[in-house]
Amino acid sequence: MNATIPASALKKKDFASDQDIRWCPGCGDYAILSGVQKAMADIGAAPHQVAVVSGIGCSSRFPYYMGTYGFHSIHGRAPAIATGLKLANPDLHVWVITGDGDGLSIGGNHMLHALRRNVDLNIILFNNKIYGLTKGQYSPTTEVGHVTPSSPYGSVDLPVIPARFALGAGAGFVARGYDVAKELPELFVEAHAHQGASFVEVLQNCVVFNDGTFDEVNNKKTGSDHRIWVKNGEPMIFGQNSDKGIRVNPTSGHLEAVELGNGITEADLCLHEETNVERAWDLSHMKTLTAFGVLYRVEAVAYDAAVRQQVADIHKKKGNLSMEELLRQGHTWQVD
Amino acid sequence: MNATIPASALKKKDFASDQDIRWCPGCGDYAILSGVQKAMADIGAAPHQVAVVSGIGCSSRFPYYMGTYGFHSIHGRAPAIATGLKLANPDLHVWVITGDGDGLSIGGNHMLHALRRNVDLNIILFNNKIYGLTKGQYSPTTEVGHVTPSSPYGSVDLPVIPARFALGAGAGFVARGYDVAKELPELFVEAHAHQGASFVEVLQNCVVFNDGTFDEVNNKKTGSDHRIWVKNGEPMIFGQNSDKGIRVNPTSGHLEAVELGNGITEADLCLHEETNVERAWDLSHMKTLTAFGVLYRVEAVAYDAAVRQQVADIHKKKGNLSMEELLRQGHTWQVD
Amino acid sequence: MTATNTKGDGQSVVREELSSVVIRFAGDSGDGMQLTGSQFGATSALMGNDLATFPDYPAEIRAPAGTTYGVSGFQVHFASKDIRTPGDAPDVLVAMNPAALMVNLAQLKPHGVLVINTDAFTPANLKKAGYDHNPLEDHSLDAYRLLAVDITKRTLEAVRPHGLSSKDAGRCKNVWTLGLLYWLFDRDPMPTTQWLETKFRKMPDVAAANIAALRAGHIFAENTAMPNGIHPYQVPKAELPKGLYRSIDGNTAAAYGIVMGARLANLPIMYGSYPITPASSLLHHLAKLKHMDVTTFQAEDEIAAVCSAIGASFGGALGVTGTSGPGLALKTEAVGLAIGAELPLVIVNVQRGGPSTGLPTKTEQSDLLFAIYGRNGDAPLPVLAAATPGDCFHMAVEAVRIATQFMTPVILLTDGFLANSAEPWQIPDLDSYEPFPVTFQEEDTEDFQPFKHDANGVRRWVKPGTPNLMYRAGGLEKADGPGNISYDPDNHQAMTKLRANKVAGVANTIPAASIEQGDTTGDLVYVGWGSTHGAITQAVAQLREEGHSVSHIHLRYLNPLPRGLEKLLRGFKHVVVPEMNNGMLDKVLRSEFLIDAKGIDKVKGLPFQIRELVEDGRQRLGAKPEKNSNVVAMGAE
Amino acid sequence: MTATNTKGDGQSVVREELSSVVIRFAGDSGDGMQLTGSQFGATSALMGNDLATFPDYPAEIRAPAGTTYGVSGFQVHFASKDIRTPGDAPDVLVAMNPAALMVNLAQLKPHGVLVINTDAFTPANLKKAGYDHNPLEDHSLDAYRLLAVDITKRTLEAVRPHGLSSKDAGRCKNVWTLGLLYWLFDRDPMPTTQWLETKFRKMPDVAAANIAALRAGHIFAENTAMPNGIHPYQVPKAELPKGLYRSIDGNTAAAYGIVMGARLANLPIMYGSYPITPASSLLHHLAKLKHMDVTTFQAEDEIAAVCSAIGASFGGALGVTGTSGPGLALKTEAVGLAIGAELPLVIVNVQRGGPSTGLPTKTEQSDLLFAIYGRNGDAPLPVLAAATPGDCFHMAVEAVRIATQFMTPVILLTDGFLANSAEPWQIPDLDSYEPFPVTFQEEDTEDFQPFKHDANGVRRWVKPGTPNLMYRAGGLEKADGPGNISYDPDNHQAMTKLRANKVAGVANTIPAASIEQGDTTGDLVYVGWGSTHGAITQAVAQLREEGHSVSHIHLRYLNPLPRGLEKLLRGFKHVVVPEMNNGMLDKVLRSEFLIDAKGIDKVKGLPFQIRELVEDGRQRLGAKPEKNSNVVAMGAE
Ligand SMILES: Cc1ncc(C[n+]2csc(CCOP(=O)(O)OP(=O)(O)O)c2C)c(N)n1
Ligand SMILES: Cc1ncc(C[n+]2csc(CCOP(=O)(O)OP(=O)(O)O)c2C)c(N)n1
Ligand code: SF4
Ligand code: SF4
Ligand SMILES: [Mg+2]
Ligand SMILES: [Mg+2]
Repeated sequence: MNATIPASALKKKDFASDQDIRWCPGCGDYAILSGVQKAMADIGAAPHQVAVVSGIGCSSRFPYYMGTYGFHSIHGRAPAIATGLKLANPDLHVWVITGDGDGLSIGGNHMLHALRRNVDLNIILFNNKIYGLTKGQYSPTTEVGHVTPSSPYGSVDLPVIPARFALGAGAGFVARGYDVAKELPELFVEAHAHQGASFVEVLQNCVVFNDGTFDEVNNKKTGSDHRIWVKNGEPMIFGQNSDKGIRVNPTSGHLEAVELGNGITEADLCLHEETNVERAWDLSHMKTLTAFGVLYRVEAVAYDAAVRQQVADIHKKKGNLSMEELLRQGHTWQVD
Repeated sequence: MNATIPASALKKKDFASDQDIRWCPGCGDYAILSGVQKAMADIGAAPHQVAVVSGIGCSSRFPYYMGTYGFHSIHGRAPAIATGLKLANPDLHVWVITGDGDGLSIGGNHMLHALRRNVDLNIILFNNKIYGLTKGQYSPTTEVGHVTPSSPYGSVDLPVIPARFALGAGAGFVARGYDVAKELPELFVEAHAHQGASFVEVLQNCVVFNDGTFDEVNNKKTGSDHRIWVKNGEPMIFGQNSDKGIRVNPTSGHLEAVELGNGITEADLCLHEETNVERAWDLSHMKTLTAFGVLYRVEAVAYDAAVRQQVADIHKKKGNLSMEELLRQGHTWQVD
Repeated sequence: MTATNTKGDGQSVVREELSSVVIRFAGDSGDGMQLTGSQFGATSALMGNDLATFPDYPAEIRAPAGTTYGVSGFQVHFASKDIRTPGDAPDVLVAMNPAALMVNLAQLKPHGVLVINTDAFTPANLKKAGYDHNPLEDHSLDAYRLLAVDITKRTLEAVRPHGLSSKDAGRCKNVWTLGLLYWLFDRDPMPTTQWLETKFRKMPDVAAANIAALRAGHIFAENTAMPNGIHPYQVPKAELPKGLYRSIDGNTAAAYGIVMGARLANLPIMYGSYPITPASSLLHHLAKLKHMDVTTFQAEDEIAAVCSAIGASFGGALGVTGTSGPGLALKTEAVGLAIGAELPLVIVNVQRGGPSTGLPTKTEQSDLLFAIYGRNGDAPLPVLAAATPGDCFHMAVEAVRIATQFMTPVILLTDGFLANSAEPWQIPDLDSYEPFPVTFQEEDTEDFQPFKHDANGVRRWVKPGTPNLMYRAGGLEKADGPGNISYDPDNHQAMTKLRANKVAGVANTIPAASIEQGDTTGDLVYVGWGSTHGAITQAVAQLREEGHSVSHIHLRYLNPLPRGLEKLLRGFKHVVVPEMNNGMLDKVLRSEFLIDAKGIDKVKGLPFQIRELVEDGRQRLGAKPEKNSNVVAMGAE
Repeated sequence: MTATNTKGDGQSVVREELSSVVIRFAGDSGDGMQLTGSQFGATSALMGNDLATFPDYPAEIRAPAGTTYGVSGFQVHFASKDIRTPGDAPDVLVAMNPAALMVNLAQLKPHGVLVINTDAFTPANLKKAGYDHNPLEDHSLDAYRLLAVDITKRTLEAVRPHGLSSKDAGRCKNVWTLGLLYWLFDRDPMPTTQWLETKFRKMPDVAAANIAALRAGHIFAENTAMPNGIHPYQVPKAELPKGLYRSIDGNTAAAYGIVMGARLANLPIMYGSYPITPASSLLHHLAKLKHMDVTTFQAEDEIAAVCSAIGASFGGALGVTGTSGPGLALKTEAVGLAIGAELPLVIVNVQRGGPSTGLPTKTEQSDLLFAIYGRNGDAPLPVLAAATPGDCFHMAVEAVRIATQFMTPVILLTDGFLANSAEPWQIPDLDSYEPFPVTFQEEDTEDFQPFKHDANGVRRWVKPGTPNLMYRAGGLEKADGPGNISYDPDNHQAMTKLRANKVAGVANTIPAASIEQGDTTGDLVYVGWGSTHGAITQAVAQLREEGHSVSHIHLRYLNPLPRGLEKLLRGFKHVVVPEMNNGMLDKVLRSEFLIDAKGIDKVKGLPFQIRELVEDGRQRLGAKPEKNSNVVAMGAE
């Protein structure tokens, strides 16, 4: 547990509902659920102060398993529903759970606008690169060539990179994790701490329809050669033997993964600057490597806070207006 | 006219329809219409080989004024309609005309997916930072604080940067122009030449509801101090007196605008590399300066071409299948 | 009747007294006709006339000058008697250019007054409007009382001292014309003068120029000998019920009604909407009321708009959304979610011409069946409709009441005509409204069940944030009571019936069906809903005066229908439904009651005219249509 | 009747001959029941039986093992006689675990055969299923003929040589069970063996293990003395009309019908869709047919899906989209555009339980009124419905014909039951279909008008790319003829009527209303549509056998209704509409004909049972329900 997180009397199980979990045995969703519950206990907000809003998909069944308030809504619309919820009930901690289909296919537009408006939502996108609930069609994050029921000869659609999409949308907090990573709860705690929209992509294994897609990065043995967990201000080193790192390519000025040795030393590596949007852009999609952790974080006023501030200002300036006054505004005349 | 464009017997007026134009006098849309018509004449495809698809908005009335095939569809859906059209009728040159509301508010999702799939469409987004046709409400590109009928106390929504959105979506061609720029037709010609989705944002003045928003960059006198037209491989110099330029900030590694002199010489400026997506990211949103021209261009197979290729491959591999054969596939049995 | 007052030169003016006048202002989209018409209307309301207005403008912001499709019109009907419609045909037509004349002349009453800006009758403009000859010169207007004035020139002269650009100066010609008509109809120019001062507060030159133009038009009329047949008129105050009045249009009334409803329910409002003609001004009005517990959210599209409202309702606020046809189409799926999750939601649908984008600025009633049946699955909800601009206030309160008391989405139908037209409205006694405060469930009972239903099939509303009542809502079928996902066949049937019965039960809380005008039995009943109210009322009155046995029922609740309707309908030989669509309510009545209801379908983007219904009535009831009824022009001796 | 064949040990087996058997396979979502059931069905079809199947599974991919809500079922009805439904109640229940028994036992016929995997009856599983006692031990199953086998153990033994993981080995138990039932009902294991070989082509171990399991189950049955009351059965071939047959489900048939329609229209297909249960397999089937002029586009959502199809139709291809309720909701706005732009478009809507997300894997007919009325504005379109899985082929052809010949969107309604259930289908004589090739306008006539309408109100289709015919389409109202934007009131009325009349005119091209079974007049007529066909047919047959005057009308065209329907309906004292919704077609008939049609509304996510309708008929017609009808279990002596 991160030292900055307040100790809390709440336990993981306080955030579990009484409903049986209906995911397939072995699904990556279980680990994420557990991570969220742990994070919530660490955050220390009581279950009744939390609402979890989702769309439709295997991942979106999430709210049923949480002992908090929850809304399992319709396909793709969770960010819009959550925005209304947050505006109406600003003290709630609002989480959005979505999938690569729910959040980036049908729901891409609401995602874009929740992010650019910077609504104070904690958005977790379960990316299994497949439509689970409808039995395995390719999704907008599926790699080209993937054979699925709807692409019997291989998909020809170029995939979207969720983190890049989020950056392009102007998101102020962009992070990435994977289902079984021990760092996951901490990532959620960070997302929660951020004022405004937090976008966390979690790579998630669908054992039934897309088993092993993320094996390269989360394989117990070799995974650490293909992933890096970045931390603000710390040097970007990775690899089973901490023998690899990220530096600025001296010619292009952009980030690249390198092996230490052959004249490249730790001093050549760069420190992760999480407030640097251009760096985050580079990090979000590297050739041989997947970056995890908080890729980008910048402070800005949350949309809902700005809305409330405006209401407060107008109240202050104009006072309350009664219904009678409202109806009598402007020209009126008396008929006797 | 760019020397690489074939001379053509077609004239601008061959691309005009017989319909009266119904935009407000002085609207920036007129100049863009003229630019498109000129570009089409330069491109040299006959009017019947061209289709223009739009959504709803002042800008989306565009197809009525073109002597080509046209479809003035419904709000936000032009990229989806155009995708179907291109798949069904691949020889057509398909243009999409949209506005900041049509293309980025209600239509953001279709825009995202047309771009990431890389459908061979030439998309022109008229950005007047306002909803014109519905009489002046703020749009997703409107600056914070703008007072409009729907934001009587000033808008609190953070705007989206269209070019960054397009890059985040994975677009392979991202360009920017403004309504009265003489370079506009050339930009459209380039967009057309690009295989796959081309995204061209055109800053457009709405004289009625948002007059002068782009004055800083397109002001006849001082505009050139605030805008740069970039060209691949050429140094990034700008300013009334060509006394300013863009260089790589030696510390951050990212682009910044500088004044020449004080030890900074032309040699310090960088050349525009249009295939460099990270550079394009930087260029797309600079602090004191707006970049115009082709910000980013990279070749990739167009979606529709990939679809056709797959069909051809399957045809080749499996031959034609007759209806009779289809119905008799698998187990059948005879009842006598 | 006549009356007198004083002319500018001290001579007394003899004014002919009229009981009602219809003026249509018509000109280019850029000519400011909407402003001119609404000022005339507002002034007439303030002067105590009964009033109805009808703006009719193209979908373009400013279509090219001089074209017929760029013509913008605004009709004002003001009277000393009770009127309900903007008038079938204008007594006075103001045509600011040839196109305006071309489009509108046919509707002017025979011998009507025609005010024309001769400066605009240039060869170019005549050609654009499709005239081969100048109608001012070829005697084609001889049948009318023509007041041809070089308005542009006189305006430019009048505003010259204020140093406006010639473009801006020319723009004042509408106000000059208004001044002329103010004198002609004895209107007080003061309110408009004040209004101009406020509007152009930040541009004092423009304000001064406009006020000068207004005065100049007024003075011109005062000092000019009017052509034959035109003389000053006067329309005395109407005898309206006592009380405090204001002028109101339907969207303002609906916006204020929502606020009123929320106050009665003791809830804050979250209005999520996406701009669309003719509903946008609901958003504009509510956005100004941030100091009245109103949050507005301009969403990225209609789906997000309705979803944000649903999210707000889930959160314990009153979620409201407003739109028009194409937007309602997009909200369809989400409305089903609100039904399934049993959450309150108010949807105001300001109908416009369809299908598809259709006629965005024109009025229609063609979303009725869509509102009632337009969702996947068995997904019933209450549908209400307002009958007049002012009635939008009351029906919006009703929509809020039903939504919150029955935990259901409610669709309130208005239309472009109601939305844009104004009428004098007696400000209601707010104390006469019974409050219906929402009490959220707060007690942590041991057997707490979020989807437990009371005798009316209504569940309790729980506000997230309440300790110990954490629950999950959703769109999958829920077990009656606990609300967990249930695929149980019997439960689904029970829940389907429960949802249907809940909506049907709304009928117990609304007024029983009643006759609006006429006897409770007879030969013919016109059954209307929505904005046809005025035309039907007036037509029925006229038919009854002619001795016909005709009555009027006006439905404000379309689903469920009010109790007792069938019995009432069976009291009439003919049941006829005039609608601005291709036949919708008649379908509902036929199916519901097996009564042979017939439709009168007008799908022209325009409201009914009184005479259309009067003629229909006469035909059905066998009387010969009276000749030349309704065609005696104002002041025609 | 009995028949003989040879047992494994050379002894001859006496098989009891049955005319029809209903088997329900039930187990965990992960137990492969859908596969088992459909193999049994396919084999029975191949062996010449008449067949109907009914898969019934939860919305979760693999709900937690052992829970009641995770139970997946598949019912197979196979017979030597004409059957039309998957059977009211199973004669044989295969329960792979306690939860499957718990959920399904109540439906098993008295004295029915119960095949149970005893290995799954562990204390943990019993508890999960809600059993206090083990029903295998407490005599609660004594009323049934129990065949309790340790299936898991025997499967593991059988597949051991093939070296599978124990998880994979365990998965073969469904195939073992299939082997057992194959012997019991005299099914040929060969087709399944071949099918396994193909399916697991790339995993030869798995293929071999499954085949071993199938054999082992078969051998077990052959060599084991069956418990009292169970003996081998035989169901002879059915007397089907001569011809070549295959087994087909509704989605396959609809997909193929679309392809057939497109061939008759001489058009390529662009199928734009977004996956949704139970419509997704339309996309899967069509995606495989890239070599048949089919392009498929998996869109980002349903709006993009329908829009891509509209774009394709604008481009001169046949635009088709398929979906289910929530998706249809999202397509609403765009369908209006296709109506306004007068473009062909085929929309297949595979109905499922609503409202909202509802019951995604269950069947329902509750989108009927939505399909007919669910669009903003006056936006009529033809609505068709398929009655059986095979009929989906024919009605899809019809949808294509009407869409292309009338330049209109068409909605074809099917449902989850049709989509998923299979029947033996006589491959139609394709030459019997009259081609209806589309001829695009190509001549450059001087007075070319893209929206000029022929006598049927149909415009010519112009394919972009054609020289000199450049035109603009759109959703704003168009001038009749040139198609330019028109705000003209009379034009709008004329266009509205034209659109309505065009759709009404479709009635002239469809078969007149007819009686499906029974006399043309009588006491009672059941009017059905869609997948209720089988149950109504069988119920009417039974009621008629009992001497009742009952007939059956089945509507395949819901809008417009077929000619002559009113006259037919008036020939019956009672008009009754059984529907899997809360009452929809009855509303349409009432409104259309003022006939007092009554509904039988079943909203349980399940098809009608024959006996439900038989009982309804008896009640309405006054006869006492026969005792114990339909409850004599298979082979019960
Ligand atoms: C409007 C609508 N369209 C389609 C569907 C069908 N549908 C349900 S979930 C889903 C995809 C889910 O994919 P994803 O979000 O990646 O979730 P996963 O199941 O992979 O966790 C689809 C297409 C639906 N329920 N509603
Ligand atoms: C479904 C739907 N929602 C809303 C509208 C109303 N509407 C028409 S145009 C428009 C905004 C247009 O803005 P933009 O795309 O920026 O075009 P502009 O008029 O500024 O060129 C809106 C909201 C509509 N026609 N359809
Ligand atoms: S289908 Fe895939 S994503 Fe869905 S529950 Fe099963 S394993 Fe998880
Ligand atoms: S409203 Fe603005 S964008 Fe629209 S036509 Fe007028 S000036 Fe152009
Ligand atoms: Mg997924
Ligand atoms: Mg705009």
